[in-house]
Amino acid sequence: MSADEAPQGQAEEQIEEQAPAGSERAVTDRSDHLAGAEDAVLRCDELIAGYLPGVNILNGADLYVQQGELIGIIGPNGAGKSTLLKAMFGLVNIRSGTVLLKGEDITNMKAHSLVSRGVGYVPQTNNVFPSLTIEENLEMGAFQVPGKFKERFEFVAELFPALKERRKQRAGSLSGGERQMVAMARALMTEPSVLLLDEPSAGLSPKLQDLVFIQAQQINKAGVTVIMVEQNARRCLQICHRGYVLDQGRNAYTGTGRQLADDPKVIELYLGTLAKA
Amino acid sequence: GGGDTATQTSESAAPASSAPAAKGDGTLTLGTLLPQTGSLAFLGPPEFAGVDAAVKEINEAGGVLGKPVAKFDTDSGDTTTNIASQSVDKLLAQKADAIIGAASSSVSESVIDKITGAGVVHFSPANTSDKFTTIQDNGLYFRTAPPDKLQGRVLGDLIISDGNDTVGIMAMQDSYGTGLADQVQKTVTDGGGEVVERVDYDPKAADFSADVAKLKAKNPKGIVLIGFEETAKVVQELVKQGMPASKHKWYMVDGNMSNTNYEKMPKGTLTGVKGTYPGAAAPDEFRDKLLAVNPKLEDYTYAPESYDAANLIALAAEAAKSDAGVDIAAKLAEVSKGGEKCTNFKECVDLLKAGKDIDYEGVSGPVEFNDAGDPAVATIGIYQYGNNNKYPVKALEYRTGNIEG
Amino acid sequence: MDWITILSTTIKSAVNVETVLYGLAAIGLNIHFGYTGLLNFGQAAFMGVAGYGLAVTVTVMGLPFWIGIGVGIVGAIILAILLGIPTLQLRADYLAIVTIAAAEIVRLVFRSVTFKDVFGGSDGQRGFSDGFYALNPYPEGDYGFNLGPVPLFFNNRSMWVLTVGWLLIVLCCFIVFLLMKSPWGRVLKAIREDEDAVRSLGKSVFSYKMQALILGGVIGSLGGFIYGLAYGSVQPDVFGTETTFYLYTMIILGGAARVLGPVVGASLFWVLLVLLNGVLSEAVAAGYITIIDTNQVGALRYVLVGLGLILLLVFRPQGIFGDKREIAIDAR
Amino acid sequence: MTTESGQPVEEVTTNPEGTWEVQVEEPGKYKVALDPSTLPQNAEVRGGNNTRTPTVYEGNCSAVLFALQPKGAPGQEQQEDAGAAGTFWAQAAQLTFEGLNLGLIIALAALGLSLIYGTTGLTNFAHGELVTLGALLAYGFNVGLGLHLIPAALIAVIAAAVLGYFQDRLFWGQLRRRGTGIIAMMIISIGVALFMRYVFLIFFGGQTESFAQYTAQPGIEIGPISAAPKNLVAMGIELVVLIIVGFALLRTRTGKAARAVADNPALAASSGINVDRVIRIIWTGGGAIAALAGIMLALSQNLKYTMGQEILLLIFAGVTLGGLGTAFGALVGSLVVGLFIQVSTLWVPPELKNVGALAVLIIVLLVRPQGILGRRERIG
Amino acid sequence: MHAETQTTPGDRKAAALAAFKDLARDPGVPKPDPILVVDKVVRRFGGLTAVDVEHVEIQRGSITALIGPNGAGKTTFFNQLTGFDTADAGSWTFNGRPMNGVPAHKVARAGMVRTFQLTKALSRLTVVENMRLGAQHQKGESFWRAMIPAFWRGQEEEITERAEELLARFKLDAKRDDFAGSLSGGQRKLLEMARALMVRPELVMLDEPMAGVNPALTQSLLGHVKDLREQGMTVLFVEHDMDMVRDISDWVIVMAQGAVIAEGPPSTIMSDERVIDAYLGAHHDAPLSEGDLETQLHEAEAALEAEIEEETQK
Ligand SMILES: Nc1ncnc2c1ncn2[C@@H]1O[C@H](COP(=O)(O)OP(=O)(O)OP(=O)(O)O)[C@@H](O)[C@H]1O
Ligand SMILES: Nc1ncnc2c1ncn2[C@@H]1O[C@H](COP(=O)(O)OP(=O)(O)OP(=O)(O)O)[C@@H](O)[C@H]1O
Ligand SMILES: [Mg+2]
Ligand SMILES: [Mg+2]
Repeated sequence: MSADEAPQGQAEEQIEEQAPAGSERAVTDRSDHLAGAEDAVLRCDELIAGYLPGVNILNGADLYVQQGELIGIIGPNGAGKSTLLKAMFGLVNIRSGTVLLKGEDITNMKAHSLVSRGVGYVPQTNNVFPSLTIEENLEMGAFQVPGKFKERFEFVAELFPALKERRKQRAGSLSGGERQMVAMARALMTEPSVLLLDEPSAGLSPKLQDLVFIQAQQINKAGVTVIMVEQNARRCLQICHRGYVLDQGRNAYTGTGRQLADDPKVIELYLGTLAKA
Repeated sequence: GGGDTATQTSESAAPASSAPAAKGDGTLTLGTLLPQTGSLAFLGPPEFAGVDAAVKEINEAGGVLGKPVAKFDTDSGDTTTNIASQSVDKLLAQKADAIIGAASSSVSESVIDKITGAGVVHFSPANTSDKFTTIQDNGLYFRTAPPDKLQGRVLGDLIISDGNDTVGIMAMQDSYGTGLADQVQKTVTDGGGEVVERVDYDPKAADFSADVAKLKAKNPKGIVLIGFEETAKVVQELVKQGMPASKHKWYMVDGNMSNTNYEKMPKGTLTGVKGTYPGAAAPDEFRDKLLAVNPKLEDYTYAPESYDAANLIALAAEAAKSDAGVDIAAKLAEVSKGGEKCTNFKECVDLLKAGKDIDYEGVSGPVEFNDAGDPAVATIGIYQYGNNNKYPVKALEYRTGNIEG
Repeated sequence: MDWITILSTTIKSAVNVETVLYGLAAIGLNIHFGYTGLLNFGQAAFMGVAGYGLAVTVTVMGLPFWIGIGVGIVGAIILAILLGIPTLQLRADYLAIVTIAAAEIVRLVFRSVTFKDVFGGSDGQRGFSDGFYALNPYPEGDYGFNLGPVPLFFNNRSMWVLTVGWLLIVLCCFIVFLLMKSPWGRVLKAIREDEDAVRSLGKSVFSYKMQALILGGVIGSLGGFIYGLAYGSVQPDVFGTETTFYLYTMIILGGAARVLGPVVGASLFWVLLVLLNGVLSEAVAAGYITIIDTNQVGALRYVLVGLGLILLLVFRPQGIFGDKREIAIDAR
Repeated sequence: MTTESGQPVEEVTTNPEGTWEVQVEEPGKYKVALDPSTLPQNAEVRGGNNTRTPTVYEGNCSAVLFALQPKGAPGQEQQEDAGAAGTFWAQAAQLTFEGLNLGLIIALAALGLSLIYGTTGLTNFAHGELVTLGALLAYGFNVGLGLHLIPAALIAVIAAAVLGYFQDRLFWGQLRRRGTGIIAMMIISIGVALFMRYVFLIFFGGQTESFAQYTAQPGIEIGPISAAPKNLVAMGIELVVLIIVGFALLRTRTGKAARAVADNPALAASSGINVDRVIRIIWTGGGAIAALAGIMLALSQNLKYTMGQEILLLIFAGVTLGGLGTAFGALVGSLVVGLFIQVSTLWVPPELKNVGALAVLIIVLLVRPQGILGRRERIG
Repeated sequence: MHAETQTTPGDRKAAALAAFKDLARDPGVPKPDPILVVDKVVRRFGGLTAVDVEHVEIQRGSITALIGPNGAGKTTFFNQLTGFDTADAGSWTFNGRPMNGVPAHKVARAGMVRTFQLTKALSRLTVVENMRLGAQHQKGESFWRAMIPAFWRGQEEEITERAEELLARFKLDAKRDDFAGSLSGGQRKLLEMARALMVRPELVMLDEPMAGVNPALTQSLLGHVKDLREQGMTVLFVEHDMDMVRDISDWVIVMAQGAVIAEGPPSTIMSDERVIDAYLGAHHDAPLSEGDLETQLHEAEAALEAEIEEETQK
């Protein structure tokens, strides 16, 4: 079954029916996923992970990222993108498979020790401390390097001036977008060498979305390895070096950002045509 | 009590006849339903020790009806849990003929129907609530703790004789405390004193400063402390708020007359404090007996009453020549009064075997049951604390009287 | 060791009045807590109001038994309304404290000397159960059977209480079953999850919470009646916070938001308690355990009950009937 | 003197000490009348009533008393009024003091509870037992080992801190790791409370005890208030600890981390906070503070194995009233609770004093559902 | 456009467009047939005025977008209108009925339903139960009738059918019997919206319904939203996705710092300088080529720096 076979004019329904059947379309040869994975900064091999006993959300996801690369992960809702990030970051129990950071096995290692190894993470939801003020939220971001707080605070305050004005406001009373800013800023407080971003642009105004993508690129240019999950998929694929399409807990497609963005199947199933219209 | 009205007595006969445990099986089985846990847990050790001491003596003297007395201990808890009921179930299943307990009047109330309904003697060493005088109990409820009347009267009188024209009462808020306080208050008022303040306090309260402050505001000459061991806290508070025993006359009652409770207080804190304590004589010798059973014992409250309860039940069984609850109940009044006086099981049982009518004189007092199963006569000793925060073995004076007057 | 007695009392305790009365109160509390998410720590007050309503009506006012039952139920409803109006808009944990406070107030008033004439002070009231036992269809005698050597008998009074009690439990469970399968129950469960979402869908959260509070309170009040009738008396301290704690324990043991959870939990709780008590006291009496004496048996039993409770919940946090998935969802 | 029905029995005159005695034949009610004209000049019977009706019981004696006072002191009534007002305010002052005293103890205990609740979300029903534990440990070192109370208390607090640490390390931490839910943990804490309380009963017994020092310390008068020096010292210590911990939570890195963990443990971990370590620090501190509260309570009152359980409700009330999870909320709420308990006895019978405090709790939450210092959550 | 190739634009769309055709572009312009009329609504938090809306009308049967920078007060405005928060001042009518001070559930019953930006899934209810809850006038929701299933069975089946249709549409049918708490972030958004539609409201207010939803799915859902209009529903939604706004909205209202600053049809609004300045930024619809990207990046950086400078100078 492919999208082409479906009769014209029924495209909308097709999309619904085409619940991607994982392995069918996925590149069956796993070596593809991990081609060029030598010396990767971060590398996942066949991760199997889940929340509830007996239910696997990740069914053998592979991923690698080279030093200084910007990786995008896209996929339908519920594909397991957030779960993949959480699993790498030690927040979801990995049932099998390994995660390597600079050659070191960090499978199921606790999040805070990853932070001290230079990994940063922005969660998709619940990404601020509601009862702490904005300033304190950011302070927590710099928890392991308290000395740097002042300097970094100035930096993020420039990026998001709204935050500086409101530094004493409790994050719990912030608007959705403001929270997202805090979350992003919190991750920028340390200078991680690997940054995991889970939908950093969601809920932000177009202007700030731009800013986030630009920032991601800039940070990346400065040598930070970035893994970014995005539903703003086109923008994501534009800026990333390589992209992964995740579906049902497995990699469905991989390729450079441009390849993916132009692949008709990817467009059909994941990107939609709206933004092009 | 046994003094139920006529209509009640007719009812009472029925369940007794059909109750399972009522059939004598040859062995007198005692059950104890005393506090191992809960707010009265501190009363447990002396009460258990009292029963144990009695059972030991009884069995040393050859047991009852030729067989050693069997005894099962259970926990009465307090009313916050329903432990007592489960304990009674267990005792009934073990065919107890008489159950000694509970310490708390409230707990007794919650199980009296169950116990007496099964034709088993319900014998409390510590219930003082006057409710039990009129409760419907098929004639099976007895107690050795005298209702508050006599002690309250003696104490009230003592207070008046000491010339306290203004009196403050601090009473623990339960049936023991309020009952006794009522009686003291009445006696004092009748005698010309004025009860200027009466505070009923919650024994579980976090602290008693407000309660004492209330007394302080009235500055009474005499202060009556009615309660249990929480009195130590009240004493602290009195001292703190400037009403020490050296300035005011303090009075205590059996519930809080203790030689251990105030030990750690500075010397002289209790000097001159008077208190009343039911029971005639020589607690010392008796205390040695108890210590032989439980060397860790520190407090003796209600130990004599428990001891007497066990002895009386055994004697009544012996007198009835049956170990069935109903039969024991029928004889309990008889062995407690009218006849040749005797003071321990061995002595009494020998008299019984010789065919004599006996009158058991207990450690807690003369113990003569009236129709309601309450003690009709009691002896109250008046004691006075010395400089070492203890009171001597010998009372200042003993007053014996009929409870009803 | 008297194993026969231990077994007999243990088995009986699975169905005895304590199980019945705690079971009923727990069914009610399960509606509050399990289904609606109301952390009501004042369930004991509902039992108390019912028990005292009955007692005071019959003994103090001299009215007939059935009126007493009516007064008790109306009392529970009024309590629910009084408690609900100020508290139902509070966040769950605040609600917990307020209900504890309210229940304590009720208990303290019952036990106060000031109102002794009405409520009977710390000893409570008695002598109101005759009307109930007058209806007893069981003739005098014992009912039950021998399970091998283990006698399992109840006397006719107990039988009557147990019959009524278990019928009530069946009835209440059935009602809960019907309700919780219905859209009404769905609204309750939704309220438990997120009130604002429910509001945004056009349901009056307050009204549903109040209905739940009243229903649970009335079922709880049945437990209070059974207490009063089985023991022939009511005492204020029975209806303290401790009782509510035990009710929670039972609900969690059985599995929250399960129809039969509270009943099984209550049964299990008492079986555990009685069994431990029997074994311990027999072992001490028989001299198998010598490190503790009689005075400490009661305490040791609670130590073990506490331990048992901990272990049960550590190894089966969802309770007997609970759904493990549900527990896993709610990781704060 | 007459019988109840009025038959005269005997007429006597008192001896110089003012006492007299009459033998009566039968038990019953008697009427004793004092002839005021026989009194010394300038004296009158207090209350003006000069008859008494004692009941004499068989074999007993019965005493009567006529209290005398100087005759017709002018303006006596007014004086009494003024005196009453004076004592009212004196009593109010004393009660306010007592309220602060009790409130601070509750606050200290509440702080421990609030810390643990705040960081782990655990409604710890065993907190009362942690309070008791502190007092019992101090008692053990004080009476058992014969140390003076002050070093004993210090050691006890340290020991409680260590126990708090291990409690989390070996128990609660493990439960968290297994993903045990908050409600299950709450019930487990009831189990822990039962367990601990009755272990105390086994080892300590059911009686009330007091420390070897400072028991029944006489009060000193400070204006209208009489207070024992130990109370004043204790209050000082309590206040200092409360303020230090409160500011530590607000200002220090660990304090902020604790609040961060409270808000969102996963995110805290993602920020590089060692969540387990922070929680362990909180348990250690919470245990120590609870123990200190227990010692203070025992110092002010006495020790009993249920002392913590008995004060638990007030602790909860304090924490809630102030606003859950805030340290200064615990302080403010507890002070309000303490004050209301004590001061309300000016109007309600002392047996119902908790009713007043609890009623205030309900009323305050009616007006401010988020507690005094709590904040409303944003919707949407 | 997939959705449009499939269905011919309905009468409603035409009607809406016609209604808007001759309107002025001023903030607060009166509409021919307003379903919601808002007057002088103010909400302050401490010193911050989150909402200060002078006058706004929402045209019946239209799809209106509410856009504005983060923290403009859009969600707060929703909160006021739907009774989840109490406005400091102001009044508004829905269908001519005054609605200020009306509790949230009555607002919903009146036919004005909102979704939450931070989703509120009913975690321990299954997805389908979440959906069923949305239905109104359920007989089984009254206590007495609930006990007799016969009263509500039939209705329940009908509701379930409707729920399943919606679920399929929102790609949640596979999750039908899973607990809502186990949904992913995007799935929650979808459920939130689907559940609101179960209410069958007259006016549905969606707070960023598509944030975090996969673009392909978004696209198919837009068709559904248009369907809603065809069914006579009025839609008011907050969204930061300009493609979506452009695609489906008939009218756009712009909020900034609590106030409505502009109104107009999407095309006009998106070329409005002020809106671009305050909200859209320079590149919201920039072309997407590799080379452009570089320049875009540099431009943006420069703009950013300039802005920052401006800020610091202030
Ligand atoms: N409870 C509150 N206390 C204090 N400030 C608040 C509160 N709620 C909202 N605010 C502030 O009011 C402003 C408006 O918030 P609102 O949530 O309405 O913004 P929004 O337009 O929905 O933004 P977004 O697009 O980011 O969701 C924000 O600056 C927010 O910080
Ligand atoms: N806490 C949880 N418990 C149980 N299941 C979960 C939990 N979180 C997510 N899931 C399930 O795991 C699957 C993947 O979720 P995940 O959050 O990784 O999706 P996602 O790809 O990030 O989707 P989205 O784009 O919507 O955020 C979903 O089907 C969801 O139902
Ligand atoms: Mg996600
Ligand atoms: Mg918003």
